[in-house]
Amino acid sequence: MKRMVVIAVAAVFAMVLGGAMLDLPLGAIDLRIPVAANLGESGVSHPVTAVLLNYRGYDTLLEIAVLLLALLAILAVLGETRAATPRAAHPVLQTLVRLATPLMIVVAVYLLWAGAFRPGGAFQAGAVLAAAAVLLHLVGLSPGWNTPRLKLRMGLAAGFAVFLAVAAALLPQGALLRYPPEAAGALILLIESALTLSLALILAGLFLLLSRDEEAP
Amino acid sequence: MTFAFDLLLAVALLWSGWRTLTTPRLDRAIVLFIAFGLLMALAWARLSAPDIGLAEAAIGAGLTGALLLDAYGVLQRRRARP
Amino acid sequence: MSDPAFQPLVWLILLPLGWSTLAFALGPGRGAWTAIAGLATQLWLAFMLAVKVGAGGTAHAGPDSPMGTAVTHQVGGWGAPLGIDLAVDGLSAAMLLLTQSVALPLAVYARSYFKTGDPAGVWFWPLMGFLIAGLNALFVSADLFNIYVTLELVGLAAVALVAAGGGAQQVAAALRYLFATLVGSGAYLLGVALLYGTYGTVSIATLMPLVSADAPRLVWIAGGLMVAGLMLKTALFPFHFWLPPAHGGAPAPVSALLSALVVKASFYLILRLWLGPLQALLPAFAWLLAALGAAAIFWGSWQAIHAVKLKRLIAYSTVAQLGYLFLIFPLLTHPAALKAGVMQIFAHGLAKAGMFAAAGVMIKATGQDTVAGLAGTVERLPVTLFAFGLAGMTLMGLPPSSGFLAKWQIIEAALAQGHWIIAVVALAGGLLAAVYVFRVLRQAFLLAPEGAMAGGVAAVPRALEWSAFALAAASVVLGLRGVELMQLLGAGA
Amino acid sequence: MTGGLLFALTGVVLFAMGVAGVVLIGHLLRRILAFNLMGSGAFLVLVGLAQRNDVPDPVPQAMVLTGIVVAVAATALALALARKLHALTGHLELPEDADE
Repeated sequence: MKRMVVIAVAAVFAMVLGGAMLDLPLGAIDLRIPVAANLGESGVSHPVTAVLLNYRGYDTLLEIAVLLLALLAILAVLGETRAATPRAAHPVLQTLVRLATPLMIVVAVYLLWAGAFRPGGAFQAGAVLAAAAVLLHLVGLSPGWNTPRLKLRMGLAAGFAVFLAVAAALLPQGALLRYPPEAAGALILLIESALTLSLALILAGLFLLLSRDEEAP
Repeated sequence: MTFAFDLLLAVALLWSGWRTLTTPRLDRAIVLFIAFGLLMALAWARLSAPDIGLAEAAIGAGLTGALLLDAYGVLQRRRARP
Repeated sequence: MSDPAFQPLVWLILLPLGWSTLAFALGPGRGAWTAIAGLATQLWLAFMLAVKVGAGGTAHAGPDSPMGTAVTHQVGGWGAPLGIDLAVDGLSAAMLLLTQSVALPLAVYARSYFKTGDPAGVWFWPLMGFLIAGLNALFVSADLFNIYVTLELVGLAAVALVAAGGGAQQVAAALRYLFATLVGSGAYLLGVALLYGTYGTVSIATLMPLVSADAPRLVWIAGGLMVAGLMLKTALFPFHFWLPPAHGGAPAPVSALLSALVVKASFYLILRLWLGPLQALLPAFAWLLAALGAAAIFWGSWQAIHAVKLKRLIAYSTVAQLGYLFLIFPLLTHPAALKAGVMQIFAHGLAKAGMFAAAGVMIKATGQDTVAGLAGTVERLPVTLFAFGLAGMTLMGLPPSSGFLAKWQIIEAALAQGHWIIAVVALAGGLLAAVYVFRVLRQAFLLAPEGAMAGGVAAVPRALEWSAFALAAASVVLGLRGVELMQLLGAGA
Repeated sequence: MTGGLLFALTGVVLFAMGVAGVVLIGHLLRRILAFNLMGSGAFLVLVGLAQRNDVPDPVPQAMVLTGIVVAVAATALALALARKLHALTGHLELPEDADE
């Protein structure tokens, strides 16, 4: 009964909403114009990166906070558990991963650098590095995580801390995250490099922390 | 022609999403979800959003899929040794 | 004051983000003093900001928006709609002030509450920092998508605080809460997506004239989705199912933070949309919201009167007290209605934080979370019982408390417009609150049954008792100083 | 009809499916899948509707990138809670809530 009602409501909702979309005139404001017009001062030439790290960089700052918070939340929820001891995979597989890792690092660096003028950037680069770390763990070449020690915690927080510090340091320019146009490119690259490292650690950490409760008492 | 491809992609998205929720076996549901994520990446490419496509493939399908498969694996192992 | 680096509204976001990151880096169980120092500075900043807004603002960077903004800040220097604007008017300044005033005593309380080694306290400080940062960022944001990110920051931090170090019950409550809050922010996000699709902007100030000029059917759906999602996050009846287990099951300082502040954030946002971009649309739903609010008052009070556990009772009382907030919607044309709403947010925020803190003391002392177990506590914990009584006074709406001021203004606004039914609901809610508050107090004044207190009442740190007392007393004293708060609300509007 | 509008409509259906799934499905891992479908639906609407004239708009694209990261953060937390619940109770469904 409940099932039918919920499905019927969802179907009606989708139809009404879909119907309302069909004859929608174009919006009054077109942000593509100011995005393109200010690209020269944004420090990057790829519009999505300009939005992500300059025009709406404040969203991204808070988003990194959400990601760091998620890692912290997992630590708080799972509590003290022992790290899973990885089973060593077949030697051929291990060799493959050993070979793939430097390749993935090169790809990550390329993605980070490319983000300034074409698709790519810190998130994609961080995700590739995280994937490398997870692979190393899965074939038994690196251990899982316990509660992170000081050095690791600093690495996890570094990207966010650098971003926050740059945001605050630019306040005397008149506003939070107001890059001076001539330094914008360099500052964005600095933030993105720190973010790549931390994002890789956090994304890998989400996996490595979750996979450890296997051995929990 | 391209619209026909988009239509096919949209149908595939809806179908894989629907099957993800309704398929009786959990492991199949997760695999279908990962397939859904890859189709999403394709949809982003069709929407001229390669940045999202990359992120969706790496994070949406890749990391989320890995987390789900790992959780599924743990459940199986816990069930195997009660 | 003209130094561009000294901008209280910006530092109210940067500071908690900074100290929570520091607390995380310091490691498990550390960071209490960082947090207390940070929160004390934030309270001062919020006060400075309120003074500035009350004085009419300095119109820094950017023109006054139709939102009646007193102090604004254009992040990145771009300005809306390309960039993100922050804006503080009387309403936001009041919410910021409340957030810091509740958080500081609770931090002092939590420092004593979580003894070293308590698994629930291991990552409490950074989690609390992100929660407060999210709240502050939400209250100052003038950009609907940015608000979505802040909502998620608040929601995930709140869920983690409920589950941290808990058993199966807490984890289950946290999961229920997580799905509710995620569906709520999902609906909000879809609404934002529709608004962006329709108008091409998510800036509140830019949207206002556009929506008033022309609102196609899609915008009505967007408004409905956003408000429905936020109602779910505010736990308005009948969406309250997730609140009692989460607020009732969490450690006392967490319950206090969640009940006093977190549910108010989504209510604030409904109010913000109502007074702002969705002005033309939402009045159509005013009576629906008020009816749900009335239902929440009766249902929540009824459940509180019959609750077995003490913290459950207080959590159901939150469901009821949130109902009052929704009574104001049909009355908003009268200036007293908004004031009543904000006074109720303050009254309930301070009183409920005090009440949960007092309950935490009683639970620590008696070793059990039941109303029945309170017998005889009055002799051992007079300060705490007094705090509980003061907080109860505010919830009942007795003079001279701030709760009285809130209810009085609701009734005034209701009678001025001939909506006597709302006045009746407000009065009845006060009587029902009296029933559950006196149920607790009566039990505490009973003699302890022979043998039941064999272990005696455990000693409780003074800091716990007095920080609970400070919060509860503030909720009463605010009733005497309500005029200043009301003046602030008029500012910038 | 344009491709943008088509994907926006697909997004609406996915969102409705996802919400219905979260409401109806008791199994926690499946509920997490449903939540992800809901999120993907909202993202498709955000970009698709804004690009209903098939001209790329970088602003909603950047918003969706933010949204995807937030969604994975929420998913990871949900999985952590679900695994913890399973370790504590042996079940992957939420127990009835009771005040005792």
